[in-house]
Amino acid sequence: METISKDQVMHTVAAMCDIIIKNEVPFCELDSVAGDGDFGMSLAKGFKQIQAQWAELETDDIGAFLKSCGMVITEHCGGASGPIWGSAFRGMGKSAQDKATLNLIELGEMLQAAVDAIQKRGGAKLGDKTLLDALIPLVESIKLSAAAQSALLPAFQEAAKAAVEGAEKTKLITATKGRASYVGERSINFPDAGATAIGVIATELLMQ
Amino acid sequence: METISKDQVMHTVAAMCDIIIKNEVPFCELDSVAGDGDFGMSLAKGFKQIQAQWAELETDDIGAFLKSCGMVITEHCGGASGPIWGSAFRGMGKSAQDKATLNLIELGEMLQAAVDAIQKRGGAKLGDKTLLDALIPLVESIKLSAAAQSALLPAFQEAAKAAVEGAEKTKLITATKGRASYVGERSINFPDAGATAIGVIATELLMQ
Amino acid sequence: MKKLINTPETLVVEMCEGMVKAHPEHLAFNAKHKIVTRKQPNKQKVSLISGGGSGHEPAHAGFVGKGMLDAAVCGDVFASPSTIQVYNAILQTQSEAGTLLIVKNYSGDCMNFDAAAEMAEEDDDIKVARVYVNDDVAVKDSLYTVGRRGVAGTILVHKIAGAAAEEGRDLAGVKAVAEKTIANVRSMGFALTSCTVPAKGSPTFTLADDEIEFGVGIHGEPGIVREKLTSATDLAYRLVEAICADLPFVAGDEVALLVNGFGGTPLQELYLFNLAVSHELEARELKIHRTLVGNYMTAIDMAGASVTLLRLDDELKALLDAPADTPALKV
Amino acid sequence: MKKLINTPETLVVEMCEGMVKAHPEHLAFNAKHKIVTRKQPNKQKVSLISGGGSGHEPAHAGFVGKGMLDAAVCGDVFASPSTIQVYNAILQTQSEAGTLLIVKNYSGDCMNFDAAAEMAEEDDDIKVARVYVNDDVAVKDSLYTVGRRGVAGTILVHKIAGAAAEEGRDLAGVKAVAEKTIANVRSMGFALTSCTVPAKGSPTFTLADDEIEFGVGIHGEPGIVREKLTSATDLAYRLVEAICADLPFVAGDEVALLVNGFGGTPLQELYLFNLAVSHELEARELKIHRTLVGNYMTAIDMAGASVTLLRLDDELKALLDAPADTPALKV
Ligand SMILES: Nc1ncnc2c1ncn2[C@@H]1O[C@H](COP(=O)(O)OP(=O)(O)O)[C@@H](O)[C@H]1O
Ligand SMILES: Nc1ncnc2c1ncn2[C@@H]1O[C@H](COP(=O)(O)OP(=O)(O)O)[C@@H](O)[C@H]1O
Ligand SMILES: [Mg+2]
Ligand SMILES: [Mg+2]
Ligand SMILES: [Mg+2]
Ligand SMILES: [Mg+2]
Repeated sequence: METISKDQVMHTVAAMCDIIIKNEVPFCELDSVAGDGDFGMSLAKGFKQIQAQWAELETDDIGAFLKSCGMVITEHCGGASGPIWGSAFRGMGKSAQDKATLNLIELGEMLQAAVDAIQKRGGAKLGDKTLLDALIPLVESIKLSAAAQSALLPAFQEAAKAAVEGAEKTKLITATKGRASYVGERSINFPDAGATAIGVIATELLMQ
Repeated sequence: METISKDQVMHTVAAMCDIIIKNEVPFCELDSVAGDGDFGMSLAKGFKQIQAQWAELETDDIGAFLKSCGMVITEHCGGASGPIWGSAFRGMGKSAQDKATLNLIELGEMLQAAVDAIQKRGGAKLGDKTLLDALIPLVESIKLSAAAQSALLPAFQEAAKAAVEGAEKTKLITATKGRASYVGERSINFPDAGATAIGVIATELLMQ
Repeated sequence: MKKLINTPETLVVEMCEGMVKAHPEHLAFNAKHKIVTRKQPNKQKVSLISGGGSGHEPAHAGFVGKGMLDAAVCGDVFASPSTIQVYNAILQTQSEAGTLLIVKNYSGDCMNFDAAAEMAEEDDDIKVARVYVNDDVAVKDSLYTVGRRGVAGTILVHKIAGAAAEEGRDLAGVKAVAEKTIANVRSMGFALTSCTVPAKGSPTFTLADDEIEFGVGIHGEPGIVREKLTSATDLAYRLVEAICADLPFVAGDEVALLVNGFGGTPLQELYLFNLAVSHELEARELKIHRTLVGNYMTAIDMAGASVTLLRLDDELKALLDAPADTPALKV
Repeated sequence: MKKLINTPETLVVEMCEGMVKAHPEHLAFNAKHKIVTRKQPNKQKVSLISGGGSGHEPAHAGFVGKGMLDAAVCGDVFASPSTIQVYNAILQTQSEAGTLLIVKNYSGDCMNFDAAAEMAEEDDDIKVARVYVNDDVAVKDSLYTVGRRGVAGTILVHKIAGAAAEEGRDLAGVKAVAEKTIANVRSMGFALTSCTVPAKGSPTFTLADDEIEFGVGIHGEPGIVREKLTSATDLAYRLVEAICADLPFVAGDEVALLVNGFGGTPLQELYLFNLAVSHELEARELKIHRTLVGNYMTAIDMAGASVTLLRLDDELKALLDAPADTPALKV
């Protein structure tokens, strides 16, 4: 079975930093419609810090690396993004503890741990118009590919597609719960910022 | 020698009330150029109150009447106008104490008492770009007419003319002392608000 | 944007340092984690921590001091501080009696304060309790919250919980009285102008020359209705009406009144508004035990005001009247 | 004009009544003559009276209380109170020890306070002394003054004279220390926006989006120069430079610092500005004994700030640090 190495994981996070920093302003704009317009800024703050502290991050294994990324995010991102992305990375870190490589099954488990951590922290579920609406389909797609013993590349392609579709669908949701619920009608026709960001990140990672 | 009765004095003050109230806005505008634009309002406040308290004013003699007008002004006018106009009226009240009539000599003395009271209160002199620049020429003209044993009407006409001319001349003064001195150059070409008001009041009184 | 600042990036740290410079004998500042604490901590009593996004000055750092908070954690303007910032505040003010976090009910704040509390409990065995202030009666759910927003009533929670902690109550006792305060406090406000977030540089929303936003939040979030500006008397009536109906406050109740400015409204107007509000309360036979008028929980430079009512019993009255010595509130 | 008021005509009385409603145990209001006094007068000590045009809130009524003023006489917005108003304040707070009037140096104020003092001396045999505060270094003569304007430094005169009166000094002694304060206090400010006088309803002057009025007065009077908005650090440098050159303040001097907001500037900016000013003073080796930051002497709703420095000796330090219990300043 194909596996992902620790270096590949690190390379992926480094690429995520670039993508998130590059998209700082567009991500803010996505959050302006029904949010307070700071999503891109909040998120970039953490990933800029990951770049800055890159040499000091733990690199013993995949778990230690992801956990230390999570700590940086938890320290430097405020707002809702800090705890959501921070606990996602720390959750993945726990799942990938002591691992030097990940196969597709393990990747699916690790991403599921991110979803669980986010849900534990924020209490949202599928359909609440949050980034989970892109992340959960992405994780489900990876798990299906793993069950089907797919190769990595097509699995990633399917997963990115699922994320983008999930994000797209958030347009149709009038937020009924949580942060966007007050603006109600005003949130319809606009996708959720966090969900869209997941789609964008997944897609752009494929191109690297 | 012709004299002015207590009733005529009271009639004159009543007319002053009308003139000042009618000119509230124009007098404010005069004060806007180099002042703070409240002169008409401040002055009208006192004379409106004289109208309102008309029945309660003392009327034993000319002095008592003018003094009680001065008290109303001193109570109800703030800013610079309160003490200036208030002490002018109280000064005239003292000068005309116990008098039932005034001849032109006594009128000159009484008006001089107003000038003295204003100078005692505010420390300004002729040429400082204040209402004294209209009031002093007016008083001097009355005194000259009295010395020449003039009849009342022509004396009043001369006096009003002197006041208007005095006010007009304040245009040429760059305030060198006092309130308008800071705006300096900006005050030139504009007459002093208080001086202009004296000219306007004297002129309009003649028409009544 | 016309502001007396250097750069938006350095604003929060410069502001906190300027505050500590003004109160050097009372306050200390941890610049790394943007935590303002008492200079002389009292490690015997329950530690009280609050905070949130900056832009609500004097909240929250202005209420650090004897009889109120032990620490205020300062986020960026209108953004919750990070979990680690809050966690460090818990560590820094750790007390044997435990720690109470007073959180305004916004999802970012709740998640970060909650996560920090769990960290401190799990990793450091610190007892950490939490209360969530949600006093705004204007809207049930808003842009940034699940449930009602926490606004100016938070100051009264600081005051009462602070007094309870100062008199030596245990963590459960301080938490209970904080929750009692939250259960009895209600607020509502309106804006005459928008605020301007420094990093954005332009107003958050736009009102016509004769328009107000009625029911506005302390981040310039929309309220109930945008309408024509009316008199102070009318606005007082409508805020008091909405607030009283909500709890409800009824004839005979004793209350604390907070007439709070949003930052851009001068004291002249706030005092005048206080008269109108007091008349409204008197007309409803509410007894005003104590009044606070001023800028307590602001929305940067927004013009406008809010009214907060707290229903009092003997316990709350005694705690409200207990001494406090902080930069922004001395009793 | 967008203000939280009822009508411009009723504004001053409503504001004063609202202030007394907020501080019912401390303040009383004579509505006929618009005089705010202490509720519990102290007839043994020298009585301290100040006041002037309204629009400078919390000045002056906010400084009535133990350790500061006995009465504040409230004129219309930006217009001196009348002679009779001041006279009645003297009568109402008459004390065996005599009365000191603290007057800001504007011609209207000087004439009315002077005339009232003479009346009380001549008609009622009350000893009345007067001091004239003229701390603004921006311009020598201005629209409303003969000589320099009295601005935020007045608050420090209230504080120090108030403490001296409270400790039982006689009239000459209180007057002497007030004059010493005046001799050692200097201020200067700038505006980011104009104020709007309620009766007029439109801004007094107009600034472009990137312009400030440097050296502005507390009625929105023009200052030294109209120029581009610059950084807080730069503005601090220039104000401190002008103030220090004037007295002069020199290395080693101990000072009190007042960073005063003009009403429309939020505390966020004032605290940040305080940091910049403090750094300037430290660079000049001035020692800051005490700092006040906030809205003390405002120009209605003007955005902007002023810096006041008072050079201290041991006597002034002790009086500045003495207790005060007023709505707007508690020490
Ligand atoms: N409870 C939650 N669970 C999961 N995701 C959430 C939750 N709340 C918000 N989000 C995500 O966070 C994004 C907003 O992040 P951000 O702008 O940083 O937060 P804030 O609301 O504090 O400004 C939303 O678009 C949404 O995808
Ligand atoms: N010291 C003074 N002596 C005589 N008249 C004065 C003096 N100061 C001011 N005035 C007069 O008062 C007028 C302004 O009055 P007003 O607007 O009520 O005063 P304020 O300056 O308090 O706003 C001036 O136009 C001038 O004629
Ligand atoms: Mg956001
Ligand atoms: Mg005037
Ligand atoms: Mg946010
Ligand atoms: Mg005036």
